[in-house]
Amino acid sequence: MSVFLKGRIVDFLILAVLSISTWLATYFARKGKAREIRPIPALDAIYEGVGRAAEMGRPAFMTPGAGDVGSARVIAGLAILDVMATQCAKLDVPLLTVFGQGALGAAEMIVAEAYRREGKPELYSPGKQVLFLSGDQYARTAGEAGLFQREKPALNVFVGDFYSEMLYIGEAGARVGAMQIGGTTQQLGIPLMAITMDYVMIGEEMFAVAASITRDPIQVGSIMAQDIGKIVLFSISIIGVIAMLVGSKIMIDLLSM
Amino acid sequence: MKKEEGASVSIWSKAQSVRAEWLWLVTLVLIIVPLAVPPHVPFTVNQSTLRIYEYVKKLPDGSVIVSGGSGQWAFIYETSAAFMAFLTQIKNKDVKLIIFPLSTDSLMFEPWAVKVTGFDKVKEYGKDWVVLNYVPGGADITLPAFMTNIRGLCRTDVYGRPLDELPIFKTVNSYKDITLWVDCGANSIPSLARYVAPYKVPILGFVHSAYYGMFQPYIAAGQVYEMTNGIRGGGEYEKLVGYTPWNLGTVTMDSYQLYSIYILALVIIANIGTQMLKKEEKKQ
Amino acid sequence: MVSKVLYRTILPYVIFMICFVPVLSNYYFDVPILRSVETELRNWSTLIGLTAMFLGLANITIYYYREIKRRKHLEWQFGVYSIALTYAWIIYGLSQGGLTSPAYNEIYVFVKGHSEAAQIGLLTFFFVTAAFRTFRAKNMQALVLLIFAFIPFIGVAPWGEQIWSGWPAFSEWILGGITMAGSRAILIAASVGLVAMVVRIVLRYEKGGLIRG
Amino acid sequence: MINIWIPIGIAIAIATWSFLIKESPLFRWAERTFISAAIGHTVVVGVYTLRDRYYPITVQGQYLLLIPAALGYLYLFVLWRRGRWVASYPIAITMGVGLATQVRGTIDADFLGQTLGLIREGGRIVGSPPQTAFTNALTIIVTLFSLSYFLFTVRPKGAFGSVYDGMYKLGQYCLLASLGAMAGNYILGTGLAVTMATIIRIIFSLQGYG
Repeated sequence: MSVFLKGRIVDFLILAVLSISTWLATYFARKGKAREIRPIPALDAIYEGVGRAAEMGRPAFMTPGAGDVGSARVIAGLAILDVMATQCAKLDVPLLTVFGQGALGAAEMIVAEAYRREGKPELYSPGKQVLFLSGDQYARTAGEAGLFQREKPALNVFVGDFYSEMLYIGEAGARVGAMQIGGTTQQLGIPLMAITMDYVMIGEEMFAVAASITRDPIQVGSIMAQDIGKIVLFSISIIGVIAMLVGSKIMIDLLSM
Repeated sequence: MKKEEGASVSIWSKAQSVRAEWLWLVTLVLIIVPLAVPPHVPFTVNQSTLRIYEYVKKLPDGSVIVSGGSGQWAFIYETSAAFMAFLTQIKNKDVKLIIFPLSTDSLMFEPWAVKVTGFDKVKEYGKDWVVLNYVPGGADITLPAFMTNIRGLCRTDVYGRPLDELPIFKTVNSYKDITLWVDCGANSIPSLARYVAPYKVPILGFVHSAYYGMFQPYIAAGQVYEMTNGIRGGGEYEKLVGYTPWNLGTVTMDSYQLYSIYILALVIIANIGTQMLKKEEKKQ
Repeated sequence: MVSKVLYRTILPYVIFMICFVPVLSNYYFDVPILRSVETELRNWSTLIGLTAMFLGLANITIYYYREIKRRKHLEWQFGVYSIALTYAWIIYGLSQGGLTSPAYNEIYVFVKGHSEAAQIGLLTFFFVTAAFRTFRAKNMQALVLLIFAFIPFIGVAPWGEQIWSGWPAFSEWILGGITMAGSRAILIAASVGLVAMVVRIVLRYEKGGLIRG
Repeated sequence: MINIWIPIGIAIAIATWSFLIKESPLFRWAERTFISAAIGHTVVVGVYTLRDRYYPITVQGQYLLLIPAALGYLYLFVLWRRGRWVASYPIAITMGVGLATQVRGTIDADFLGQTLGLIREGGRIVGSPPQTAFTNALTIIVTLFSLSYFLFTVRPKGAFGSVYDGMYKLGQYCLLASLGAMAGNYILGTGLAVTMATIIRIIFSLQGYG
């Protein structure tokens, strides 16, 4: 076992279990044996919100925080941006998004692709839909607050990395009467979303929404893998706690391998 | 009788739709009044703040303290109350202070705090205290290098003077010469636990209320000696030290007293109003 | 066209995997060459991330330029002001020698530091309205949120300990027990979701930041 | 000596807080000043860091670094309609390195680390004072219930379905309690402290202290 670094075997096993279960879940989904997922209100709210913006003739807004494209949270935001941009192009809703410097290129590409796919490439231009309001946490927030007041969006979607600034943006958005949807895995951001937003995706729900937002059955099916992971974890921890109650440290020793 | 009831319901429903601007105006008043007339509300000192105070009090003469932390300028304001109280406490002790910033904002903040507390008036720059330059590359790279060879890592201080010319570095060069590490800021505690704690250098943290809960495991594991809890901890520390030029913690606790009662009152009004409106709807 | 698909979708995916696999496996396996590959790749990605700021600068300049071109009153003036200030700041900062110069420090603290502090200060006000609007016991969920929000809130306030001396300890207990447990659950669940998402990218069900379709 | 930046700093603070009354040109001035300063600062710091990073190319002859340097500038192709796809290459590198780091870190720290923490708490139940035992048992139960909120697909049919529903509801309440306490503790301290600090700072600036 000298190939493995010390203390990393279990790490690797968990990675393997999670990967294989994801692959299995998509395999079953392709065969048409996907399980139904429980409804997540925020998911339908995104589609509904774009429709509402179209009725009111006001723009839709989206941001994943300031992270770069190497962060999975921002990628979840990009998956949602893809769908939102397509919907906005379809319904002729002006789209406004704010990205950090590391995700700016990807966002521009996704929005441009969405407009091209809907046959309206002339509506897109760089720096029109996708804005960069500096990488600084509060400078970006202030810029967004000002943007809300001037453009009065009807839908605000925040999916990605958010911290204390969430209270600020959330309140600024509520002030212009926008429908607000938030999602993050940052523990500090979630409660602030809960008190300012209409729909909140708590923690992992964000990844589940990112997977099922396209309503592609294979991706929806892959959510089952996440449940398998948690069931594995449930069993590990219950066995571990029971072992500890009896006075055996076997699980701790096993997991630290 | 009926009329009166109707009137009271309309007051409640009016209270529901009060303009936000009025609520904010009252907030501003509640913040400014204690500044003008400080009531100095009494509050007890937490055990953890007391432990920090006692520890610093018992520091031997000639101790070398490194102040290394990271954070954003504006957020450090919350922890600055405790940090300034700390500077005030060590001002009259025979100790040396080395400021080693782990972020660009701390590079500007910590010398500023030294200036505000008057620490620089009592102590001589170069001999008793010094500000090192910010070294880019992240704490994972700079901290291990700092612990083994300060002069090799930093070369010059923030004003461009070579470290060999500064008298303080005649005796100080590695972890062996450091008595205490303090961290004013927020997010550097995990890196400190990883790279400073193994050398048995005790760490004191002045952290935000948010991180106070999050970093508790490091105290339990003995990697960090103790932390203060945000602005409340700062207020407690100020109380122990007696006085700092800003008194930020004490003043904020005064405001907090009024502010928290105000929010509680607002929430009660909002809840009664909701129930009243519900009743009204039921009647109709 | 085969070559179009090759350059636009297949090659980026291959590059992604070339970067992904060594960095991931270096963590688990003890192979010396992986270590140097990872160091090199990390260097590369840092350099690329730094260079991305020029795209940001270009983006904001285009945005301001459009604002000026629209010639709407009180918009184009701010466009001119923003462009001028941004570039003036850069030129001044570079000519002064950046972070270590006292002159640059001064404008940094007074302009950016003060702005940031003032913006964060707005949170105090926003909490008042958010509390007024949200903390209403409309249903069980809201009531639970309300009750637990007020325990540490009163625990920090000086009057809290005057009505019951055990309040600060009680709020610490809630923070150390229930809050810790809840945030731990969020952390664990999010880690599972994150890994599943990355595996989907590796299996090409999701494109991440790459071109779709 | 009067420092010219002091009145500007005060003006910025007042203009920022004017947002509470209305979005006005005054606030927009503060906002734009802040954004421009932040972008300017990013570029200034970035240029100096780039200089340090390019140092090995010119001095030590590490010409391999020329590749990422060039790749970074490919980002600018986003602005050109026909060459937009070129930007996929730098994005692919950032994504590869970033996601790999995140995956390995999150499995170790969040998945394994927190599970180990949970199991260790199980060890503190037997043989410790009743208060500690109760706290630890409660923590474990709350964690497991909260986790059940995140199960998306496994609702069983029949009698177990209602058991699952009950767990789900309880999990939701546990999460809400946790989040509520976090909100109550966190934002007040920070926000109020910074507000006070800003006001005190203005007063001190007026009195001539920095």
